[in-house]
Amino acid sequence: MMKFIRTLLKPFAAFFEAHAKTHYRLERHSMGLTVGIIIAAGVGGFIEIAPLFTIDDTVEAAPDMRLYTPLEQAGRDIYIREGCYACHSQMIRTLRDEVERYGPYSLAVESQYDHPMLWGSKRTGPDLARLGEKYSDDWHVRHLVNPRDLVPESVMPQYAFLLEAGLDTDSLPDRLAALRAVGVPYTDEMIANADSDALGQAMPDTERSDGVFERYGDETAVRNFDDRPGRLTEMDALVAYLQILGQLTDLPEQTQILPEE
Amino acid sequence: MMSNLTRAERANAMVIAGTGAFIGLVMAAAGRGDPMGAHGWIVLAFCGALFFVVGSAYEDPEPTQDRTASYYDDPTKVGILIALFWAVVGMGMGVWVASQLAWPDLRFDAAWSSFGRIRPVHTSGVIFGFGGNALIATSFHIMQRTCRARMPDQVTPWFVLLGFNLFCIVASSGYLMGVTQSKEYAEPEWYADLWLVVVWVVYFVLYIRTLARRNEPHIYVANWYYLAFILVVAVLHIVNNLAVPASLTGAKSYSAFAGVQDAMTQWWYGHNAVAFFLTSGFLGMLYYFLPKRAERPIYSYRLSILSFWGITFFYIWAGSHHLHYTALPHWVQTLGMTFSVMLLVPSWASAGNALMTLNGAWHKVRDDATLRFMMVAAVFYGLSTFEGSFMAIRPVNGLSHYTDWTVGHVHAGAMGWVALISFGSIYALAPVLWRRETIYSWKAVEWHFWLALAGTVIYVFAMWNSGITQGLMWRTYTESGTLAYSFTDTLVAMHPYYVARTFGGLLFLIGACIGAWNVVMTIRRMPSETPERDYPTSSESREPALPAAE
Amino acid sequence: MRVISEKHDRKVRPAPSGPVTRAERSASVRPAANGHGVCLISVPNISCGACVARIERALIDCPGVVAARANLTLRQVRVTLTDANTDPSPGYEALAALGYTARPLDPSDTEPASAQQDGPDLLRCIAVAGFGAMNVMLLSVAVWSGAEATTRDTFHLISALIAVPVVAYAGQPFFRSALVVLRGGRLNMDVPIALAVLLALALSLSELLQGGDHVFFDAAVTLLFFLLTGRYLDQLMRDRARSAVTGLARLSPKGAMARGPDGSLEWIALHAVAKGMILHIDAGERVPVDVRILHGDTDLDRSLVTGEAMPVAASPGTELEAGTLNLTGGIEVEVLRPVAESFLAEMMRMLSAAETSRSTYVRIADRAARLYAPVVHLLAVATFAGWLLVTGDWQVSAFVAISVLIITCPCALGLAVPVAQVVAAGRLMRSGILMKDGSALERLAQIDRAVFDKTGTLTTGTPMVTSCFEGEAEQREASKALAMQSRHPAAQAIAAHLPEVACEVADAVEVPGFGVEGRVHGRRARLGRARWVAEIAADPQAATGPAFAFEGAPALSFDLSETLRPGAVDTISDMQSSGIPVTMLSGDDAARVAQVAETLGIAEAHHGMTPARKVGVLEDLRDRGHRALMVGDGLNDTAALAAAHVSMAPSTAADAGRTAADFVFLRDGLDAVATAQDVARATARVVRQNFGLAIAYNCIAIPLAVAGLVTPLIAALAMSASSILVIGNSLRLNGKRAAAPLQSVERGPVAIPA
Amino acid sequence: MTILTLLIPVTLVMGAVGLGAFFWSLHSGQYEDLSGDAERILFDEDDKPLAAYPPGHSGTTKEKTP
Repeated sequence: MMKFIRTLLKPFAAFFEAHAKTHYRLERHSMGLTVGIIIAAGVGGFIEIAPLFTIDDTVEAAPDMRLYTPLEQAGRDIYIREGCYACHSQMIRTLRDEVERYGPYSLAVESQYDHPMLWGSKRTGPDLARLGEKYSDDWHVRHLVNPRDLVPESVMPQYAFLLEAGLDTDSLPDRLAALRAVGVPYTDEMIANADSDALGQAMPDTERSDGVFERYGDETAVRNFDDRPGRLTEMDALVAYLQILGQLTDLPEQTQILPEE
Repeated sequence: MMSNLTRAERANAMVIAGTGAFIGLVMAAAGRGDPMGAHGWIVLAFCGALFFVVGSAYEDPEPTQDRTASYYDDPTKVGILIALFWAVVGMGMGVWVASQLAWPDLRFDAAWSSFGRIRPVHTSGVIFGFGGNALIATSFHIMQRTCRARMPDQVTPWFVLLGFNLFCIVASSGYLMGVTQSKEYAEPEWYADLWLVVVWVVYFVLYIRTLARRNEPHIYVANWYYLAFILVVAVLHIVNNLAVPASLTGAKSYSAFAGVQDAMTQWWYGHNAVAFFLTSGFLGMLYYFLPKRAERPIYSYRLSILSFWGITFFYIWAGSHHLHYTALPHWVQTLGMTFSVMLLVPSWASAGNALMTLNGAWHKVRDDATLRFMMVAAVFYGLSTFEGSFMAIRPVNGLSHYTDWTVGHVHAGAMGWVALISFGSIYALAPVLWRRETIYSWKAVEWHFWLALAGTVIYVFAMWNSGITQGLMWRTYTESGTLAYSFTDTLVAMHPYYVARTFGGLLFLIGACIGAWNVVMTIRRMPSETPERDYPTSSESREPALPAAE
Repeated sequence: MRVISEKHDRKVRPAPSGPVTRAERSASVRPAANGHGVCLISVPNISCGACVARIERALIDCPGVVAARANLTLRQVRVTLTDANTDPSPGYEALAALGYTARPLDPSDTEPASAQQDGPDLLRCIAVAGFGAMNVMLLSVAVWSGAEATTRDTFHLISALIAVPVVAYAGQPFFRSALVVLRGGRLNMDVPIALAVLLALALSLSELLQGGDHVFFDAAVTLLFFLLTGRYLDQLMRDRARSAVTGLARLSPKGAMARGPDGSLEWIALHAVAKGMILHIDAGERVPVDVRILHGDTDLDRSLVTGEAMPVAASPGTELEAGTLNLTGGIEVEVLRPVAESFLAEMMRMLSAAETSRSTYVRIADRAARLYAPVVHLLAVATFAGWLLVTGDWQVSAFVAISVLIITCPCALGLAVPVAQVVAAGRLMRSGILMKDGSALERLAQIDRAVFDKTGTLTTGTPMVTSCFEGEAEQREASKALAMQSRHPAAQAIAAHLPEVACEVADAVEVPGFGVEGRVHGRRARLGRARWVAEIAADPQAATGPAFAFEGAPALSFDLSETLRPGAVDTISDMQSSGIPVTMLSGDDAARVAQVAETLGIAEAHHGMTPARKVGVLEDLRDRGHRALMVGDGLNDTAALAAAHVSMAPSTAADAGRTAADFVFLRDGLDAVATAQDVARATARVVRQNFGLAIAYNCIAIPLAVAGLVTPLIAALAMSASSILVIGNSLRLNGKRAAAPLQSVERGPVAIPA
Repeated sequence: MTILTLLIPVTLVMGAVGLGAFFWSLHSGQYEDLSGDAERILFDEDDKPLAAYPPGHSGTTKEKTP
């Protein structure tokens, strides 16, 4: 019997001996250790409640998903450059009030070509995920030139300088090529004609604009966005981008499930 | 300062600076007409200036004293001053951006001064400029002291410190020119990111080399925190900044990830940056300077180690709580929430450990504003980690997200925890470092403390109010079931809070300016002595430490 | 009789082992890497960081010392010397000069077990299990929250890749233990644990291969983590329970100075000491074997034999037991018996026998497990068989059976005892009581008898001056000066008592067995035994206590006494009134024992007890079915402490005594005994509640599990919940206010004439 | 969520590095004298590195206890 108990205790005995030095004054810290380990482990056990939260989130493929045109992409780059993401989100959450305020909640597929995503983290201004075609081009231009002309309470900075700045189209082929490198399916033709297409989108009824329709689809908005014919400004690009927000696919309208309360 | 470098080291420094200047020149040439060109000139100027500073002192006599008999503190000193400079700049920018939200016309109607461009100057200025430099400077100090060994050489620490500041300068000047990736807290473009990787690897190697030279078998826990900070930030930085430049002659690049993948990566980075940049490193600071200042060993050393491993293991997946109710798959959100809640355990262990260390030294906290900085920092650490775990819970996040509550939470952490522990450490460090009897003006430290505390409290309360108000207004319905408030209504309601926030920030900024002034005056005006110790009482007269179980 | 009430510092009592010879010091140096020598020094009174700094700084300045590092936790100093032949003595002297007691530490005493260690240590297992649990849990949370299809399968695969090696490594403590008992044809708590973990893993793997929906890698790994944590806590409680035998062995000198036939002295190792050899024993050394004095007079500290610290005079012809401390004069002795038959060896044998008999105590948890394990297995097997019979689907049956195993996994049982004991240990710690072994708490709660040693336990042990002559300042100064020349406890008590500044003493001579003589201010003076002092005094009247006299002047006497430990009266009366009869054992003479017994109201008091007789009394109590608490401090109590059902010692006790005792109280008052008993009872209550909770939980959960209503996932959850409940209940122990230290004991220490 | 194929391995590797570091620290005796280690940083009599001792014995003996 004694021998049995000794055998049983042997591994333990070995353990104490090895650690006797380490833990000589262990009582001093034992409470901290105990509470630490136990709470950590306990919480780890409790997270097994997690399966209660289950929801289907099938990300559907959007066959009608189109790409940003070079002008829209240039506008997106300006949006990024000006740090608009600091105050505007582009992600409508699955909450009732958001859907009612901004429109159908955002689907993952909508930002699948967004390098990087511009979901944002703060709404000093409203969400922009469904801004496209909500206001006229003219409204956008005037609003960007001085937001307080249209919304007196606004705290948005003025972007009048965009109207004066000519858009750099030379770098657009490079940009599209880089985007293709990270997974956006631009064709060689799109890349080769990127600068021409950018010009064409702001010049309706020209040969160039035909190329835009040809490459990016008939639904592409080809307009003189800033109402200054003959000059392609950064304002053109930014407004073109703002007007495409939420317009890349019709899927959200078709697939809305009831949002969470 | 140059006189401490050997001639060989001066030569090395000149080679490095020369190479940097050459790279700057190449960038300037290649990036003509692009912001990258402007950055090239900045790099050229920075490295050129260094080249000439070192070069002009090249022929000076070599150092004669035995260098192994002292710690190498020159980079620490410069780092502390740079950190204070960035504190004033970054917080100044903060006050400016805050006031732009209250008074939107408070800018010069120029492109560079819009909110979107100067906000990252503020965030990067305080996080990387102030926080980063404070971390680098204190880590140099702490690793040498706790290892009882001098750093292995004298050029590497300068490379790390100045290289990091070059990154900060390139980053913040870039924002003003519109060079940004639009990834929050990872805005700098590809070449700045690459440069930071180089600097960070050198930093890590420097740390490991110093540890390898240690004359003290034990590695003090602060070093573990600093090491985790360096190592994990490197991994996060590399993964999150994977991008393809549009061209090698331009600043623009596109993130390797898109949409939901990018969001996941971004907040995996973003939250771990909070964990390992804004927490781990500063905990290292806390675990060294707080016991040192209180002249009491840390309450439970075992707990400090335990919470270190806890933070390392728990933090990694918490990031997706930034994306509740979004298009991120639901289970990933839940994952983030779960781990964020669990994080409370190691976080509170650290905060509690710090406060318990002060048990029995409360009279010192009362009398010594420096120690009070650290004490309040620990309190805010506890508060903001609790708040963070709370806000990571889905329904709470549904209300708080996108509102100023998040901003308030971040500032409770950034001002209350990060800035206060840094200022406390700097006040504790300055007299030791410059061998001054004491800090120039204790009264000024008191003023700084109360201004900082008042500023933080005003700021955080204003943001809590505005955040919760706005969140509730957004989801208020009329009786007929329509939304009660337009977005503009909610914006108007924010105005008083934005004014209050600006005021709180201003108080904090004034405090920081006083602090910077005080440190400069300590260096310039205080009698230079070699005090036996900076600390008010001797360790012999310490009261016996309470058993940890108490 | 004057009552002395000032609190005296008990720590000034000299270490019972006395100083260490130079030879022994040298023998403790071991060769280390790089040709250096290393010696480990035990410095029990390192108390804070300042000591560490002071010691290291002092040592590094010593000749021959290359490096020094003090360990505050172990209270040891590790000194690196230039080579293995360097004399470490300067280091010891430096330590002594700083006021630290230093004794060489035989490395084999302190670091024995790593070689015989089985498998990886628990802390590593916890780290691995924790790492695995974190990551597997992460993936599981993902799967539970809705990750599907390929993602889920991938996650399952990653989980498996993590879980299998983790279980293989971290499960070893359980597997080994289970294997050992299974080989012996028995069951213990580890068997169901090992089985549950392995089965859960196996079934998960088979599910994984078939692309199934449910895997339980998380449950297996988390379970392991929990159980390892419980086990680790348990071990923390026990790791201080080092063997008292090694402590006692450390007391015996490692060698002796032998007088060769040519009259030269040579240091020889202990095992080479043979019967008939002539040894020289210096003042301050411990007698290594049983001997008889041939030449020389001295005073002896026979506390190892009698427990009395008051020295005894000895002269040629006196027989000395091994372990006796030679206090004042060098002596030549003849070896009577070889080492193996010496008194000390006999005591060690006795002690080891006593320890073994105590280790037969079966802890509550193990008793519970003995019953629990077979029941659980039977249940699981029956469930499996039943389900197989009904459904015919072995997979479903295995599923349910595993649920039963997991849900009944004695997590709560495994945590019930250790957590309560850890919490109790923390509380005791705060009351200044150190507990060495969790089972001691269980045993303390069961006592129905208490046995107290007298000297050093009920009384404070060291003599104190209770009254002093009313002489002139000059006489008092001279007394103090002479007293400081001697290490005799009475002299030290006198030196401590007199506040005067000592003056110069010339030609001081200590006459063993009598006292100190010297010239003070040119006058011959003596301090010592009254009769001896009277030889030079003017009035040769015999005083009783120690006396002082200048030559030709009247003799002046001191009264020495021992005093009761604070709280002794209340503790004894409380114990007796709560139905625990108290016995007193003492090696002292009948008169003094009777007096103390009377003061304290103890009915049963034995005097003149040797260590063996003390053990005998305790064994007798045990044989009569009593469970006795032994409280003692002396070396002579060591075996009795080990033989008792449970034992306590004050921190002032001899090393071996402290090691043999289950509890050591750091505070002065004896009320610590009552406090410890209160905590022990409260703990026993909480442990019972914990078992109740665990059993109640099982009563609810097992039927559900057997009915197949519980998936392994929910089983794991329920198991965690029950664990947390148990932990929460245990933490209540902490919340209760610690028993207030006895305030009413200020009757002051009662002085008893020595 | 293809991104997880990157993030999970990165995390696991980081965790494993942490585990390795923990093992190393355990093995190298980092936890042998926790109370002493907490105290040691408070020594600030001389703010300078320890003099270089013979390799392997720098200052306070580096080799681990046998």
